[in-house]
Amino acid sequence: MSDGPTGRPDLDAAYAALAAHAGDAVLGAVFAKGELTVRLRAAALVAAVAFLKAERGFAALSDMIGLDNGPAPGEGRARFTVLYQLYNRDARLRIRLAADAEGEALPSIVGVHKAADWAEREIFDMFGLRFEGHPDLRRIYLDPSFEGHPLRKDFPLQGRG
Amino acid sequence: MSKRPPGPQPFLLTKVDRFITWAQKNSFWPLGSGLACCAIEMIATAAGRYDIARFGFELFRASPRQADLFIVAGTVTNKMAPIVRRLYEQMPEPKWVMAMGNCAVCGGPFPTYSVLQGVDKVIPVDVYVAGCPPTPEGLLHGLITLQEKVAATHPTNVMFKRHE
Amino acid sequence: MSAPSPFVFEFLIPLGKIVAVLFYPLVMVIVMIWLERRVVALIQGRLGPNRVGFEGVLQPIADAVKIIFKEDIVQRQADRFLFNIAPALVMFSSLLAFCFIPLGEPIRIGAYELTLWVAQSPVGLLFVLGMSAISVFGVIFGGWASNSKYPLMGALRSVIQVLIYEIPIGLTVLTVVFLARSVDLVEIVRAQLAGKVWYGLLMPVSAVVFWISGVAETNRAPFDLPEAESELVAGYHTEYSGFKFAFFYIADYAHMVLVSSLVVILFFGGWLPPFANVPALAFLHKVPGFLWYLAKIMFFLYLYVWIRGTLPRYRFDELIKLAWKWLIPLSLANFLAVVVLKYVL
Amino acid sequence: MSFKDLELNMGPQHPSTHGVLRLKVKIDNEVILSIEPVVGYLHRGMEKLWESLTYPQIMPYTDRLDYIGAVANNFAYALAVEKLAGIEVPKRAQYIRVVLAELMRISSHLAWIGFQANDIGAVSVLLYGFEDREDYLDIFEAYAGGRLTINALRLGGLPFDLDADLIARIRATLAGLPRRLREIETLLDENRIWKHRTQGVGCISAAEAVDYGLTGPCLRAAGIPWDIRKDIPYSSYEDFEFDVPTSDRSDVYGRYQVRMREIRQSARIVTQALDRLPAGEVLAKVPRVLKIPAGEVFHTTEAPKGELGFYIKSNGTDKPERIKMKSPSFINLQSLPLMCRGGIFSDIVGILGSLDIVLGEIDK
Repeated sequence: MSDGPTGRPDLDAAYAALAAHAGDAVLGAVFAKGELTVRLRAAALVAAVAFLKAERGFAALSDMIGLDNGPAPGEGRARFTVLYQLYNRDARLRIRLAADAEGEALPSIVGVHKAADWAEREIFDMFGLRFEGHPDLRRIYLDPSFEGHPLRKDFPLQGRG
Repeated sequence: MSKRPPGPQPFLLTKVDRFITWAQKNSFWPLGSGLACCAIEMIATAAGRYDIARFGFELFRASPRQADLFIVAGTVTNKMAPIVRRLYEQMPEPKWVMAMGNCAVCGGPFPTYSVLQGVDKVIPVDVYVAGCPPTPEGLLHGLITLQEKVAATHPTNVMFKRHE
Repeated sequence: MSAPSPFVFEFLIPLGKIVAVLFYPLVMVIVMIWLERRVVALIQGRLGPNRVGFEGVLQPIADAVKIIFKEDIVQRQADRFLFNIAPALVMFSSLLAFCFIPLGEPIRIGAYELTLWVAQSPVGLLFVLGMSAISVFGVIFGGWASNSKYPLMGALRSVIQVLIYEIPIGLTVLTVVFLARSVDLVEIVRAQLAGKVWYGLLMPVSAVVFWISGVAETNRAPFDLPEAESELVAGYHTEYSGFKFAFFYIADYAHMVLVSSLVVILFFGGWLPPFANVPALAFLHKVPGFLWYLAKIMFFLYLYVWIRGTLPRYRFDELIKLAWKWLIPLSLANFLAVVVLKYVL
Repeated sequence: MSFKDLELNMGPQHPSTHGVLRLKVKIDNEVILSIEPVVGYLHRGMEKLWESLTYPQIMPYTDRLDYIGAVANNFAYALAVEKLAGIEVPKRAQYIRVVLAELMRISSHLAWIGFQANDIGAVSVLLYGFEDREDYLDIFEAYAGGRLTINALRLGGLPFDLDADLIARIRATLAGLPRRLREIETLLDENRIWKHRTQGVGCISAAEAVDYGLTGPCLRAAGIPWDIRKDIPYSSYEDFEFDVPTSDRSDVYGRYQVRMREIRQSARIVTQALDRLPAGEVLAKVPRVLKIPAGEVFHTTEAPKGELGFYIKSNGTDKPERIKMKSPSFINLQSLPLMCRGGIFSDIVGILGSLDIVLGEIDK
């Protein structure tokens, strides 16, 4: 039994290494339903993802998930959060990183994971989050003439107009 | 099709009409265009079990210029609608359109910002086939209904401009 | 009974034959389209057209009538003159070649000898090959005049393909000409009777190379790259509609009938029955030569359909490799071997 | 006339783009210079729509994501919701779900082999594949009443039990499978043209495959034996014996081999599951109005196309706060430009076919 947040030695070791690497950029960790979520400062995101890929074997990006916490998310909370699902296939580990967007922008991780290319474009399209450093940030699903970002909570289901 | 001319149809033209519509209704060449789920059922209709070829409709043309029938098989999104419209315009007259599946009929289960609520908002539709997706039997039934519709037309009216 | 006037011999009969030559390929095309759709369907475990007329035989007629009454679109950016002339060029060059295709020995009616060909020329074979090569102009005119990318690519592919495969065709035809000592199609068949053996059995390599190249020349599967549907939409006739498209479509099939006829005449004894020189099988001569000829070309037409129902499509570079690395060296070696053997034996 | 830098637009209406995908292709004569997929022509706004629906209402919509493998979507969604709500699915239902999912995998792969062969020009195989697939659609029709989008699963289990008749029918269908597969393989395996068109075409290295996030048969064809059914088992997959077929070819032919072998492994799993089918209920007790306390979950499964997952965030009501679908085709399609580099124009259709994409789940 490990005394880390998850109680699983391998996952705890990964978390401990990440915490040591990122230092005070780690804002917290939650373990629920067998999944570890590590909340990071946006500024430290790219370094953390690269560290996990290079040192801890989290070589595969499974998915990127955009979240809208509502137009008025409350004190101390950013409106948009992006989750990163990472895999370590050899150890069969999954880890989820969470980063709040400051000023509707986040650093891009395309330089680390190629798979993030379209995923970031999708989040840009759906939420209007900009990814700094993305080589080609355009809408992916909707027409360039489309106005608004549909997955924002204040966007009506049937569109405007 | 045009309005019916006043008075009865001349005998000879009726015969010619019947001959032309016989050819037309037995030789729909569909445009090989699939949009979503319904396209899979459309292909299944062309396969051995249902064999759309029995009616002579198996020549799915890749080019709209050579097609007679546009089977709109699937959800038409707002992004796709201009292309559907252009495909329709590229087809030569006489041409027919079938809206296959609930999405093409009325938007189906997707009342959202990106889905066109029925393909008849951009192109005229001759036959609607409901279902999500319609079974191959449903598609064949739609085609046979369209055959009946074509058989009742008078192509010579258009040719000789016999309408007011 | 008085003898018919020269007017009949000099004018009416040739006119009749010309009409027949126009209709014979068209009838064959209709048969071929029906055959193809039914046979491919059977290969694929389906039934194929069987509703229009008895077993669907009227299906091609319905298609033809329908297509006559379709709108004819010439899009604005097209070169009108070339766009209009291309289908006619393709259609008539392949129909014209049929003038020189002999269907059988002349039939005697009284004093008059009715020949089963429109024209016999000492250079008939060259004319037929030339005509079939001219149709490629129609293809490139059509592709270019459409002023659209897919047709242009289809046309270019077609030209390259036809030009390359002309070489093995020429080389294999040479072996036949060499043995028959004639370029006249009628004489070539007669030479096979006199030589007691079909050239296809004597020179199987020639026959096979000619057939493969012939399939490639007609742009049929597995060499159907110019109209490869999954890549180029409909190839060089993408922009054609209505009757002009029908011309391309019919010419395609007429070309197949032509290539099959050539294979039969050059390599499989034309109208001759099998084993024409074996006395025990002399009764086979009772069947009219025309029917033998028809049966043979039907076999090759069936082969076309069979191949189409079975094989995937070649890629463009593989297609060119096949010609340069296999067919051309093979036909060259074959030609040299025929020459050497002829003089040694 | 120069063909340098000709820009071609394939789609969204094109015979071989598997729906409404658009490819912007730049070619130099027949050689591909660059290629850019454009998606979104089938974007139906499902994720937005789901936020206004209750959890059970969402289930039928998942059918319409990957419409060739509908049960796989139901499966992934049901598992994610059950994990979030803490619903225990009865063992019998877990087994039957495996049976249905594996039958769907077979039918999806059969449709795939048809499309792939059709793209390369072997039209007959398309019709063989679809003819064989009909047998599986019959099973689904007998089970749930639909052919394509069948809504076969419920949250907490299954709507119907498998009866003896249907089990016998499944066994009979599977008994005929090896012969059907051999028929297709006779046409393709040793076919010179097929080999020319598939071998050495659309290569991607194992490292690139991981970097681009490939999953499913495409990843396994690159030599990486990653199969979630085996590595992170769900729904009692750990009870069954099966191999994870891989190939070190990593080209179109390799993907073809992997999928053909997977069909056989799926048949093996189904047979085992039917042999050991436990007795019991098939539907757990689930409240009629399912309210899930606030929380989040990400659950992935091995769908026919690759790793299919659902992220669900609940907020204590009967409607989800956010659902994100991780669609395998979306990620796999990204690697198309990489696989096509230096290739020939005709290769595009073959490579695109080998990725086995479905626009329904790419565009959502």
